[in-house]
Amino acid sequence: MVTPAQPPLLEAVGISKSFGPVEVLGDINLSLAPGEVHAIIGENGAGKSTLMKILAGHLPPTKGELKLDGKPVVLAGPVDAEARGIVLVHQEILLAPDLTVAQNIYLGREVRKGLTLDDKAMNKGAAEAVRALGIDIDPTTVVGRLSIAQRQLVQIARALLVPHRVVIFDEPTASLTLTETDALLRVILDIRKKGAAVLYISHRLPEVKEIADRVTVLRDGKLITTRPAEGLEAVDMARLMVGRDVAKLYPDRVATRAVDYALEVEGMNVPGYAHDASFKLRQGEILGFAGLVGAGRTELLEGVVGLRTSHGKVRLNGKPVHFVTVRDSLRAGIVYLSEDRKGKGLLLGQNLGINLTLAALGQFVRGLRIDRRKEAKALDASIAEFDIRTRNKDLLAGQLSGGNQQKLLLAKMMLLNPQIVIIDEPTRGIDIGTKEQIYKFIAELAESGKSVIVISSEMQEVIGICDRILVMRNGRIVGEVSGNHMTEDEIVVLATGVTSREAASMAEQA
Amino acid sequence: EDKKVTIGVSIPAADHGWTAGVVFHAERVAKLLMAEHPGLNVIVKTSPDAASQANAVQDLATQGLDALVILPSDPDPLVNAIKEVKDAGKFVTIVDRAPSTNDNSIRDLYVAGNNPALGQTAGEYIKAQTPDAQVVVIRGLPIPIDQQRQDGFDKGIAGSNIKVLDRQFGNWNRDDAFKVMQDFLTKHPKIDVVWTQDDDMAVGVLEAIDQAKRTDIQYVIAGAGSKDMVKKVMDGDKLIPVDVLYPPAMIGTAMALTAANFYDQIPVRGTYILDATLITKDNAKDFYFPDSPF
Amino acid sequence: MTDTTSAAPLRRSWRDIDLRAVAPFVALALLLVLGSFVNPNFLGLDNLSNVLTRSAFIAIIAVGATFVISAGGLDLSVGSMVAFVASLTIMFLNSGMIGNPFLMLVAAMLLAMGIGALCGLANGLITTVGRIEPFIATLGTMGIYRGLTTWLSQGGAITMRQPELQQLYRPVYFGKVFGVPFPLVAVALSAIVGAFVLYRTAFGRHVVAVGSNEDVARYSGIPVNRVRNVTYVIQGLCVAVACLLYIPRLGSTSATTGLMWELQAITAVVVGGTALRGGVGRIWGTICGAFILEIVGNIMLLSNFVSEYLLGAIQGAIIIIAMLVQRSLVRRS
Amino acid sequence: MTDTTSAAPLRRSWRDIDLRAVAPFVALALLLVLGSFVNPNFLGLDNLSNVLTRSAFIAIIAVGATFVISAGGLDLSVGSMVAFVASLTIMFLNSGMIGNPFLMLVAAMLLAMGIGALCGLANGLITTVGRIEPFIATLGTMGIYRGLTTWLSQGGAITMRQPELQQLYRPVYFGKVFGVPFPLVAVALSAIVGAFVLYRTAFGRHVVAVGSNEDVARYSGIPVNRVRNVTYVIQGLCVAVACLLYIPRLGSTSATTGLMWELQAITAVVVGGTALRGGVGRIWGTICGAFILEIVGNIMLLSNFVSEYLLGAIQGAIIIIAMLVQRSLVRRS
Ligand SMILES: Nc1ncnc2c1ncn2[C@@H]1O[C@H](COP(=O)(O)OP(=O)(O)OP(=O)(O)O)[C@@H](O)[C@H]1O
Ligand SMILES: Nc1ncnc2c1ncn2[C@@H]1O[C@H](COP(=O)(O)OP(=O)(O)OP(=O)(O)O)[C@@H](O)[C@H]1O
Ligand SMILES: [Mg+2]
Ligand SMILES: [Mg+2]
Repeated sequence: MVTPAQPPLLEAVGISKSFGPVEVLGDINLSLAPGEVHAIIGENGAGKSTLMKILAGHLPPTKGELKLDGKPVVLAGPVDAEARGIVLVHQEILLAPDLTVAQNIYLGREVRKGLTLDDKAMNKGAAEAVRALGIDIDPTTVVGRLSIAQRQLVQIARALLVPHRVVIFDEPTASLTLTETDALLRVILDIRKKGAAVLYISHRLPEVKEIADRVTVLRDGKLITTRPAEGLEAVDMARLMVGRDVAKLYPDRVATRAVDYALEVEGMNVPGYAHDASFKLRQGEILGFAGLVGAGRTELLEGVVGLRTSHGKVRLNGKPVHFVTVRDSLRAGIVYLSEDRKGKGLLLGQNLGINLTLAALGQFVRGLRIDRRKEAKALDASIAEFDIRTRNKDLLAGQLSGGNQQKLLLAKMMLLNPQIVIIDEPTRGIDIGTKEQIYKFIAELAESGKSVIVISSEMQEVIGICDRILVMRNGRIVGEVSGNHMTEDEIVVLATGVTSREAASMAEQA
Repeated sequence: EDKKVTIGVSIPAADHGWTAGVVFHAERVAKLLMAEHPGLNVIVKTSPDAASQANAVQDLATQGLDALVILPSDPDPLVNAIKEVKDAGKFVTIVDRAPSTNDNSIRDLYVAGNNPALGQTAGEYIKAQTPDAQVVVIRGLPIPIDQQRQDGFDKGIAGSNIKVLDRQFGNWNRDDAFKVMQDFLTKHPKIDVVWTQDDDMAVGVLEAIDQAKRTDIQYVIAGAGSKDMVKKVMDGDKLIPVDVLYPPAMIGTAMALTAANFYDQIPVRGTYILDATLITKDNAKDFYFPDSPF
Repeated sequence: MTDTTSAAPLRRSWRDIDLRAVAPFVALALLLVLGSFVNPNFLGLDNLSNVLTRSAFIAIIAVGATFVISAGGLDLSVGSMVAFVASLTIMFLNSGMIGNPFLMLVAAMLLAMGIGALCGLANGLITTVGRIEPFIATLGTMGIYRGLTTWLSQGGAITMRQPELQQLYRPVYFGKVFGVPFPLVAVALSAIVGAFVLYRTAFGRHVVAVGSNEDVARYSGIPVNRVRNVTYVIQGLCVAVACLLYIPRLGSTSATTGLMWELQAITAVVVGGTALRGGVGRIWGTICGAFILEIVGNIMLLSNFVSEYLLGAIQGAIIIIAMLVQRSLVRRS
Repeated sequence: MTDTTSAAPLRRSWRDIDLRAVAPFVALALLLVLGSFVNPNFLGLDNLSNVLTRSAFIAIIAVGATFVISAGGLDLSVGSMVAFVASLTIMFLNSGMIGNPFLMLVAAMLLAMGIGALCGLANGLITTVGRIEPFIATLGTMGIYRGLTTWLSQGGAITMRQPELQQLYRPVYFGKVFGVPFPLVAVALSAIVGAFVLYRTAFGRHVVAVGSNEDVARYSGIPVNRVRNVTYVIQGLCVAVACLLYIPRLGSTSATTGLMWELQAITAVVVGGTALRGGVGRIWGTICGAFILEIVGNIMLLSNFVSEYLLGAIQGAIIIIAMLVQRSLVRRS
């Protein structure tokens, strides 16, 4: 244990938090020194976000107290915390979808000129704030039209706009690609340089290794340890988090030898998003789609399965098919798991059982009515098979942690017993232990002769589990890599049109 | 010792001037009658529409009635409800609006203004005064009494050169009548006479004419006998030379007659039709009640 | 996307579910107590049976509204639809097309159901295919159905003419089954069928899914528009059933039949605990809500100390108070 | 980097925002063309000025409704509120409490604004503090305000009595400013003030934020309940302004004053392009929507080929068609 030289800026003393009878945080002590980047890691549902919400005044602790500059404080709410210089970048995106980027960034702290708003100044300020993160978004764009990644960045820009002493990032990079992540990490180092403290949550352990001064590990709501990042390797972190060895993240597998194509797509156009895309998927193959955020991967595959209007030829097992709605493709044995788990994957306000059987309800109907006993059995089976960690089977889907939501979504779609599985961002915001489980699961799917398409912005991930990778840029498939060409460099070159080193320096200039 | 008698009175809610007058007179007469007969209890209930009036009749019956006096907001839909009271052997008085079968199987006493006559009187007046007039008509709501007045009007003007330019609904509402009249004035370059069959709507009609500064309109005929219109007739307003009486006080007549059935040994069964008297400058003061809300 | 299913409301909700479902029944019980103070006749069998019987129309319509609202829709046209369906049915009964009165009656009932379903379908298609907000779409059809009724009746009333048919039909409103008024039986049947469909069948599950999150429903392969359309058709069928009870009661319709019933039906649904934003449906709460509305009116009428001018005001106040009681019950849990 | 990729979709977005804002005006233009075919007098200055002038009440009320709806609320009580505020104001004018007629008038106007604001505040508090869905809360107050009006008028009409006051007041509805009817000036002023507050002030920004996502607004330190309450107060003030124009027109009110105006105001708002779910507000579209509604009625009345019985039906149909036209315009972009 290292004691920081300076007195702690923010301190949590004996913090506990219970939701009803369930204690999700127990007796947490944490201190944050000025000018340090302090990473918090832990499995999904370990209580990281809950702790951060307490530190930022969004939730009151059940027990324990906070100290700011050594003096006890009670935070009346997020606004109070912000006034004291504590800002939180939420894990979920908290922006008003109907307002523009600038309006969101300045919401609640508008710049005024007399009676009126100074929109010019705000647009300018917003453009600068966003550019400081290494991207360029028109500040007058309505947030509802941005991609998730862009929203995430806008949210960060918003948080950094006020004077801050403690900045809490709750999985800021989950939906970002490499270059954007790099830019963000540089911003964080900047903040540190100015003497503020940063709390940083991420499931991407190399990132944590790269940036953190100290690392605190949470497991099941308990603080396991706080250690200097020096000498702590990613594998060690993983072991501390999960409580066991995570030796190999990506499963070993032999690429499929099948020659038959399960799915052939030719000249697919999704108006406004993807143009003239053609690709083929073998039986038992895991095919990756890489590219920068906004390259149009999601839209292309949504177009293929009938979730969007699209034009082009699709052949399934050699037979031409045309999916007008997603029902057609589901019936044909293709499932698509959305990257937007909360918005398009699960009914957050309904319980686990209703979510699980929603897509495959037909199997649970006997006569006219739903066989509730069979439903309950299926839930038990899925909880076991997919290792969904829940304290209570009556929980609402929205009360599960992110990783468990993803497993529930997988379980839901697997009930359909599909032949082709398309998973969009399978591990976004998911802890390393769960990632391992999901990768293993994907590999097993392929083993059993099913074909899988993985869309991911995490380069390592596509490289680690895919047999072959297609790279998209600006709505077009610009290349394919396979075998030992599957390296980050090759992919980045294809995705950006420039080498990764050039890309990084461009981001720096921006 | 006075006989104990309960009379239930069911009337439409006061949703425009005329029904407000009905409510006013019902309450007034209820007090008078109860003062006169210490054993008499009169319960007055108002309802906004036919379905809730049917409910009100049921509720009154629940309280134990000897007689029901009802002015149905819409007669046919209430027949069944009334019949139930009648079949229980109670004395039933129907006021103003007659159901399609209006005989002693459903009521003992029928007191009414004369809806067809209201239209007919207006029509005949126009025929007599301006036999070649071009007339626009603003109707009430699309319900049967409105239709009866309309038919009476057509009968009244039959055989003359009177031309009905247009008919639209003003919903017995001042604002709607104002609107309809404005548009009539836009649409028809020459209008001689306006018939609105209701004093409330006449208020809107007069404003619209005034605003358009049109001088071709010779006069407006309304109906009911509200104090404002009667006053105009009395004062010799050129646009309102006459008004057709359709007194809301008829509810009071019906209640008094019903009470008489119990307290005075006189037979009151049958039909009492009040005239649709033409109020002119000469007789106007007989119909002017400044205290009434209508 | 901007998913703010913030922790707090979620946590609260699962425990409240029970209390929230119970709240309307508590409010009903309180009203019954209040009523018994106001007038000794209130708790009499006659009065209660009267009141419950006449709440049948709204209750049955509100069962349909529960479906529409659970799926995230709204139907403001039901009141006009009652007028329209009932008018056409009476006109058919008067037409004497079928000699045998019994067969005639059966045919008329089928016709009513058919028209109701079609009207509902029209509402559904305008909102789903036309993509017009339900509020506006059904406000439009509200005008259309009522306008057509006015036109059919040529401004007058449409009244059943054949006395023998009327005699035959009368028991449907005034009759009793084992001492229970027939309309109450109809309410119970509608509610049972409604609850079965909503809670026990795949379709009901789909309705709730569509109402909670349309995108999730679509990505799960649920035919969102079809589900919505069917809820509107169900609403139309419920309206038709209400008409079948309504016709024998008053035997006649006019352009003012069913005026404002849409607001009453929606109020019943909401007082019963179904949220207007969709995703939750409580059939039994709805029935309870319809009873509450009618009982409030009944208490007003039976009490002799409320000026009749103030009736509407007090009714409004009671609805607000009932909702406040509900909220505070739920919050305290 | 990402800038290149986002360029294309971005450009698309601002273009269809514009179309959505323009759509109501296109619909209005189409109606004007239609009207000119129906009746040559339609495009006459007199007729247009009549029609626009009488749409003033709804237009002004709908400006307030735009605020309420943008913030995610709804107010069904505005029609009753018109009756209530106007009645109290006339009663005050009749009381003769102030000798000087001019001062009397000014005092009455201030009183009306005060009562309107209070009524609005009551609506706001019931929905925010009482946490009752706006639909139900304002349905309740709708009953209350109308009930109180009925009681004040004892069911009859409340009429201005002093002729000199009436004479003094008359120009407020019938007068002209530089040839423009005064009510139109009032509409323009309300819209300008409304647009300024909604688009140019921090409060307006907060209104939209609250309607777009309440939680986000709360986390941003916006006093959500206060913002909501103020939108209801603004609605109340708009109602009061409408009353001030309404009173001199006929000089009297009754229990039916303002009946169904709430539905008209909401329709105007939605036809104008504001979404009922909140988060977007279009003041000028609302004004356009109010004009559209009134012009549809006017065209019907001026035409010779529509049966008076079918008026309501056709009006309903036109609203639906107008919305369909809007949708298809927006979709084609
Ligand atoms: N409002 C709530 N009610 C009940 N349980 C909750 C609530 N919010 C969170 N939880 C539970 O508390 C635990 C901790 O959740 P938290 O969101 O803090 O996890 P996390 O470490 O941030 O996970 P992730 O990595 O998935 O974001 C989880 O088990 C979660 O289900
Ligand atoms: N509703 C929308 N309207 C207009 N443009 C949009 C909308 N949603 C997304 N976009 C834009 O479409 C482009 C592609 O979207 P998206 O980010 O989903 O692609 P992607 O390749 O799947 O990326 P990722 O999945 O990594 O986020 C982006 O430029 C984004 O800004
Ligand atoms: Mg978290
Ligand atoms: Mg994507």
